[in-house]
Amino acid sequence: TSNEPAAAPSSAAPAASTAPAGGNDQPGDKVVIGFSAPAADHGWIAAIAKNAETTAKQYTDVEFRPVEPTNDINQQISAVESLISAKVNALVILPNDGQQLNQIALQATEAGIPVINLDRVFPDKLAYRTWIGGDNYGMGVAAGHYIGEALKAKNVSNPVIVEIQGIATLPLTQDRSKGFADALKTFGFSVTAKQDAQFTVETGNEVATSLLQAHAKIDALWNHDDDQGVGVLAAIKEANRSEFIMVGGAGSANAMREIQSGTSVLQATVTYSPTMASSAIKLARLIAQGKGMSDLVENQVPQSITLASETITKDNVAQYLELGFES
Amino acid sequence: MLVMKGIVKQFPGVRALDGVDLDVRAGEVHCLLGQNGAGKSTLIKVLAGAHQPDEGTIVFNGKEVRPGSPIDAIRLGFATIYQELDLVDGLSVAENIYLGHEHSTFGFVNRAAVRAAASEVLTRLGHPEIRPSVEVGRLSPAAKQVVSMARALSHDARLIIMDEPSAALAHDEVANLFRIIRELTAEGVAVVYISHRLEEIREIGDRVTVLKDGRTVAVGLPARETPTGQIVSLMTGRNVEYVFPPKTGRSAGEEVLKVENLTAPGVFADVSFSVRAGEIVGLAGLVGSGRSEILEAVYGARSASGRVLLDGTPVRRGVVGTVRRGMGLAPEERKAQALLLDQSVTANITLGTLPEFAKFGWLDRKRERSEAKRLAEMLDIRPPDPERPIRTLSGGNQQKAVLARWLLGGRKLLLLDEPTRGVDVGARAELYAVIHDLAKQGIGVLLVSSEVPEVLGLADRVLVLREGTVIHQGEAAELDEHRVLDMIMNGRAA
Amino acid sequence: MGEPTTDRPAARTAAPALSSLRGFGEMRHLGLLGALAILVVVGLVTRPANFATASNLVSILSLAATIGVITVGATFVIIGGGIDLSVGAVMALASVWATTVATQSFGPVVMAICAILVGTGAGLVSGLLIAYGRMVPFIATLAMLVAARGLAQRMSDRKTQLIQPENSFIVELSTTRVLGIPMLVYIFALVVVLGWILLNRTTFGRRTYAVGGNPEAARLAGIDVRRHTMLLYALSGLCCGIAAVLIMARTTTGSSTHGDLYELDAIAAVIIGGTLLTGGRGTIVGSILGLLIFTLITNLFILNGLNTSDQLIAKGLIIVVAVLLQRRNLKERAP
Amino acid sequence: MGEPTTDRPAARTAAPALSSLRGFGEMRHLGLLGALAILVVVGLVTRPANFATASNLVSILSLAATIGVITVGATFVIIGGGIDLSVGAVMALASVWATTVATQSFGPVVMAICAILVGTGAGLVSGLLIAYGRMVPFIATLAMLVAARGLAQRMSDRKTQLIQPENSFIVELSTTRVLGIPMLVYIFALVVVLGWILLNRTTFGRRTYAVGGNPEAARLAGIDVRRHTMLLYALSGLCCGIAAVLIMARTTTGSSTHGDLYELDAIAAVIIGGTLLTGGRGTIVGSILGLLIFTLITNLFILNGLNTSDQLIAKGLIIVVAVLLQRRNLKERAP
Ligand SMILES: Nc1ncnc2c1ncn2[C@@H]1O[C@H](COP(=O)(O)OP(=O)(O)OP(=O)(O)O)[C@@H](O)[C@H]1O
Ligand SMILES: Nc1ncnc2c1ncn2[C@@H]1O[C@H](COP(=O)(O)OP(=O)(O)OP(=O)(O)O)[C@@H](O)[C@H]1O
Ligand SMILES: [Mg+2]
Ligand SMILES: [Mg+2]
Repeated sequence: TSNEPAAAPSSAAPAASTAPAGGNDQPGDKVVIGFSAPAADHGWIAAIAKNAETTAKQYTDVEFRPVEPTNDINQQISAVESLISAKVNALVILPNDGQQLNQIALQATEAGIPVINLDRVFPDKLAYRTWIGGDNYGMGVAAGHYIGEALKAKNVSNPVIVEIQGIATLPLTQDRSKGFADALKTFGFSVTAKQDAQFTVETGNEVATSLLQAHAKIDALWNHDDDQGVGVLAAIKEANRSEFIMVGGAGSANAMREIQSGTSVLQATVTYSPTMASSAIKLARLIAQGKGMSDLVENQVPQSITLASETITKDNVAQYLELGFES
Repeated sequence: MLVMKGIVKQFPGVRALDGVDLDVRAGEVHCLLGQNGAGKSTLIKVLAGAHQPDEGTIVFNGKEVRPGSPIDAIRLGFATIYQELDLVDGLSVAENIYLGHEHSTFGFVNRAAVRAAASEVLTRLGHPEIRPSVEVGRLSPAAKQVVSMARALSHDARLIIMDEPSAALAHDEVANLFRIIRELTAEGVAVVYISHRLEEIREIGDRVTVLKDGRTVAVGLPARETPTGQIVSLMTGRNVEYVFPPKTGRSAGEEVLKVENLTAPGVFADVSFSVRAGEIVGLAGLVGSGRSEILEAVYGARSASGRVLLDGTPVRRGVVGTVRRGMGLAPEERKAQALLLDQSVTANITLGTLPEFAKFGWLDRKRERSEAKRLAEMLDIRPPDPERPIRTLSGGNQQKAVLARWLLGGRKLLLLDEPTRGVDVGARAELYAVIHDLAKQGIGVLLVSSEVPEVLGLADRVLVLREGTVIHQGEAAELDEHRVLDMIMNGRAA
Repeated sequence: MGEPTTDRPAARTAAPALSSLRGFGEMRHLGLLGALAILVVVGLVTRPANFATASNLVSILSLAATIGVITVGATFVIIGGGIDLSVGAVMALASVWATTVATQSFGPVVMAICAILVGTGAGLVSGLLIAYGRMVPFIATLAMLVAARGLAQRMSDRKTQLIQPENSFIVELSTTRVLGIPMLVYIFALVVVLGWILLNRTTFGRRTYAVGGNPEAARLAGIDVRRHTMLLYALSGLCCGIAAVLIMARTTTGSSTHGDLYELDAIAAVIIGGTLLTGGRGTIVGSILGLLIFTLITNLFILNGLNTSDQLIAKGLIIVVAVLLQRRNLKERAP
Repeated sequence: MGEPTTDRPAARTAAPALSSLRGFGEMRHLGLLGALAILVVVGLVTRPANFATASNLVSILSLAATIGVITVGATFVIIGGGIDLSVGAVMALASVWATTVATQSFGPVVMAICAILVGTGAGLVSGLLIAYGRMVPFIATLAMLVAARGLAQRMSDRKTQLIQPENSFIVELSTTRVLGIPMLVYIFALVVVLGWILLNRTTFGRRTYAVGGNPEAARLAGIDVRRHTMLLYALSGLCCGIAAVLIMARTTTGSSTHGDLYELDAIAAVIIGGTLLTGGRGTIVGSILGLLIFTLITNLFILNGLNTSDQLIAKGLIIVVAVLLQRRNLKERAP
């Protein structure tokens, strides 16, 4: 948990901010970068798609070729197939499910196309050249730590801790929950109840409405995702509840404003920044052009890059606000 | 050969059969007579395994049988032509005829064999022109009836049950049907024959069993000798016959309907006539001669060139307008074209004139119910509970409800397509009286019927149609049944 | 989950006594009421402290309100022999349209009117395609579903659109309570009552049964079947527009993701409520009971902290049991 | 709903001319073929270099294979007057069951058989509920959908289950090519051909039309309508089981998330293909053409890199246009 304000916007800069990156941004060979991600029906994913596109457009030597985003595995496989047969120079893939797209990523690699695996990881290391993504387990840990500390400070024993997850069948949800539970355990706490929503405002609202009924008094609530968080907050407001602290996830601009206001139950959010997509495009370009990362000693781009999950509170929110994505 | 004894069949709220006896001999045509709702169809459905009786025994060839399903009945050698058409529109004629007993090997249909066999049966029925490969949904009602008959014949049946097979057939078709029946009986097959037309019973029947209110009131009367009066009084408990009300007492007034050069290519051509207030005009012709289509065109339900004027102003296409302007149509296929089977008798009666019962769209349900009740009583719809779903009424009673629909709301012109199809003798007389009354009140009536005596008996003027053209137009009084039949069959204008 | 079987004899012996109640039209809903009762008992037994509280009941009704309004529209469409798959997407589109910056600048009343007009307009388009373009309802409304979601995503640029503080009147529909009940529950109740009246007491309702039960007979009886069909979809769209206002109130947002899979839920509620998919039959009361059953099941699961997988399995079983119970009940009085 | 016009005369005059072509059975699919042709032209014009390549065609067929197999089953169910909403979920359940550690230990053949048995079994259960429990198909299969997804999640503990290397025979169905075409496309083709034969050349198929078109008539003709209905759902389940094998081959996994919303896609394909939702009419060829239209649309979008929102809008419009074209064509020959 990197909570030091100093460790500013880390690994990848947002599209707009110009990072001095040695000579790497000088135009090089013309490269075609294929991009495939799940359907942008969610603020975070939409931000991923948008970041990828804006970053690609900054380079005159990059031709960006996104394919139809879809939530159907079968179709995503087909989409990647079409990119392979179009012989792109590099592929950035955020798979719906790393395991299910492993095979097709492997095919791409075998066809000589470097695959940059974004976020959800392929189980087979042969399937990708570089992985860049967030730390889901770490995110849960960050949230667990924040809540643990806060409750310890308040001297609560046997706290009621509620967790609202995202889509339950995604491995990332399971990782987040595990990190959360593990971190809480270090304080001697455990999760009282958890329910999963669908990453949408409406499902967040529905689940929260009933959960608030199930627990007349709550001490802390972690909501995995700031998109659905809007609905969760609406439910809390409607039920007129304020006895607990809430922590969000991902780091949307909206959540940050809410934290900044200081009047909300939402007191912190743990980041899972969609800026990783910008970085992924940059990496794809470097790999395709055979360049390395000029800040590193190595000649080649590293095999894996994990973003740290940072905790945003009232104290440091001002610094993060410009990085927040609009959900 | 077949003896049914003490058959009881109970429906929720109705005792449709209340101890019916029937005995049928091999090689005879046994006629079942009874008013609408007497239980004839129910009885034969029990025989066909479609209904399970609550009590009673069935003995066939000396053995007690209990057809638990249609399959059982078919295996016993019973074949049935049901009153309601029971064909699958999406399948071909041949597939319909052999549905359930296809020629097949290991589940694979032998299509050539099925088609050939179907063709043979149809030829035997005198209809080689119905192609076995044609989809049944495209056939006319009459042709469908033929296919139903072909289906019954396709089984090697010992007993053939026919529930009003002639209702959808024209005169010459009926003759054809009788020829087949005679062939069958000559081979020792027994036929149970249901019809409301007494003259058919006289012609084809050997013995008659009469049902009344779910009970047998007479068994085995000789079909030819028993006086009509006796049969009618057995059926109705009254002593009336097929009577047409006198044509006196009504006087034709203004012209309500004027039809000029109405033409629908391939169906009918250049039809012109008029109907005056208080006048009944009959359309006579063979099935398929285009009578229904002319009614539909007048009603605005089908496109045709030419002019239709109601009260001197042209009628535009679309039923909404014609109904608003005072027309009403009682269509020929009541289930498909007229009834909301799941709805109550009341809802069915008031369907055509809903605005009359509403203020700003708000229904006056009390008035609706009382009007429906009045009409149900007037037409003697049985059971007399207007809140019953119309599905549970017998065919004839359903027909009465359809007519009742247009007795409301001040109609100027009524188009009646086979208004007495499936209606029993007693009710028929009542319907005739009702139609006569309507005319007396100044309503113009355009009547289609396949029964020539009915047209002649009711109508003031008659149009004779043949293949879509009017070949004769004149006073009913100047015609007789013979001449009309001659015209419609031989095309000889008088 | 409780023993549903225990209730059967009760239902059976109750039947004759109830037949005198026939005029109320309640008979046919006996199975549904039974299922609801069982769920309530389960709730009382498993969560005595939380289930029967006023606030939980209010929250159940609030949860049911949005989709409930849609269900009323869906009941009309289905009785009229059609189907509307676009309900969720149309609601999403209406919510997005009503929360754009431009619309929000006109204040909350215009926003609500905008949502309702967009909903009705979308319904009208489906209705036109079906009635005059002669498209199969399933396909026409599927196309509308897809297109409306796409349009909603475009308009919102795939972002969740917050309702601005100056338009918080909309949000207050959900937070303001009268006699302890949020305004939106009253709106829901009003829509149900108006729907019931429209279906049972007006010529429009009667014609809906006719058009769905036998369109040819309706046509020959002088009903303008096409116009009526079109109006049915417009009515469904209108309900989606109202539902959009409610979902905006509840979530404080307009979003292209609102109402996902509402079509299945609404149709399921209507059908569990005894309306035939083939049209011509059905009741508003049944649909609403069906919907409440679904909402109650979800509420009970969350109160009891069941995980989603088990919830799904249990939901499947409960649907089957509820329907079989109802069926049994129907059979005893079948025609 | 459109008013059924009694346009008999047209039928009469058109009939003889057309009857000569009838043997091909292609006539009724003219609209679909037209729509397909237009899409192909669009593909050729917009992506001349990529569209008409062998690898793209193979990719289209591979994409269509899974849902195509399901569509065959769905065609039977819908012609038979029913509907099966559970197809996607049952496929998911079958894929999960077949990839559990226990099943995988028996090798690839047992895995495939397991998937097929699970699919058939689930279909049989739906069929029993519908045929003998007299549940409405919509509700029974909705319950099956929900329960099967829940069960699949439970079995897999919501994790994606990889096919082990020793069972890679399954995966090879997707990767091994014969004459340049992956095995799974052959399986798809085989299922289509067998389905066509079953529907058009056997008593089972012909009776399916009767059961769907007029169940009462079918009963009176001595067909065991209930048993037949049950078998139709079992057949649909069987197809889901085969589809599960294909999706396992394509994704190298079993997962409870497979086949989400396949039910809508399959039903849409069947209906665009000219099968009536009311039953009694329809063809396998039409369904497959309908499916190919959908797949082609998706493929074109992928090739042209359209953004999702625009895609959705365009998809909606294309569906409308395709159906209106088909309708126009039908009208000219309407009965
Ligand atoms: N399925 C049913 N449910 C309830 N009542 C029924 C049912 N079928 C028939 N009935 C009732 O049984 C009685 C006998 O009907 P049935 O159809 O046998 O008469 P029918 O003699 O054939 O009359 P018609 O000459 O009009 O055809 C009627 O009162 C009818 O309402
Ligand atoms: N082979 C056929 N294919 C398609 N349509 C046909 C065929 N044979 C007949 N028809 C249509 O069916 C109609 C059958 O006539 P219809 O029964 O309506 O005539 P009708 O004179 O009113 O006789 P009725 O009303 O007494 O039965 C014909 O006018 C024709 O339009
Ligand atoms: Mg009868
Ligand atoms: Mg006719």
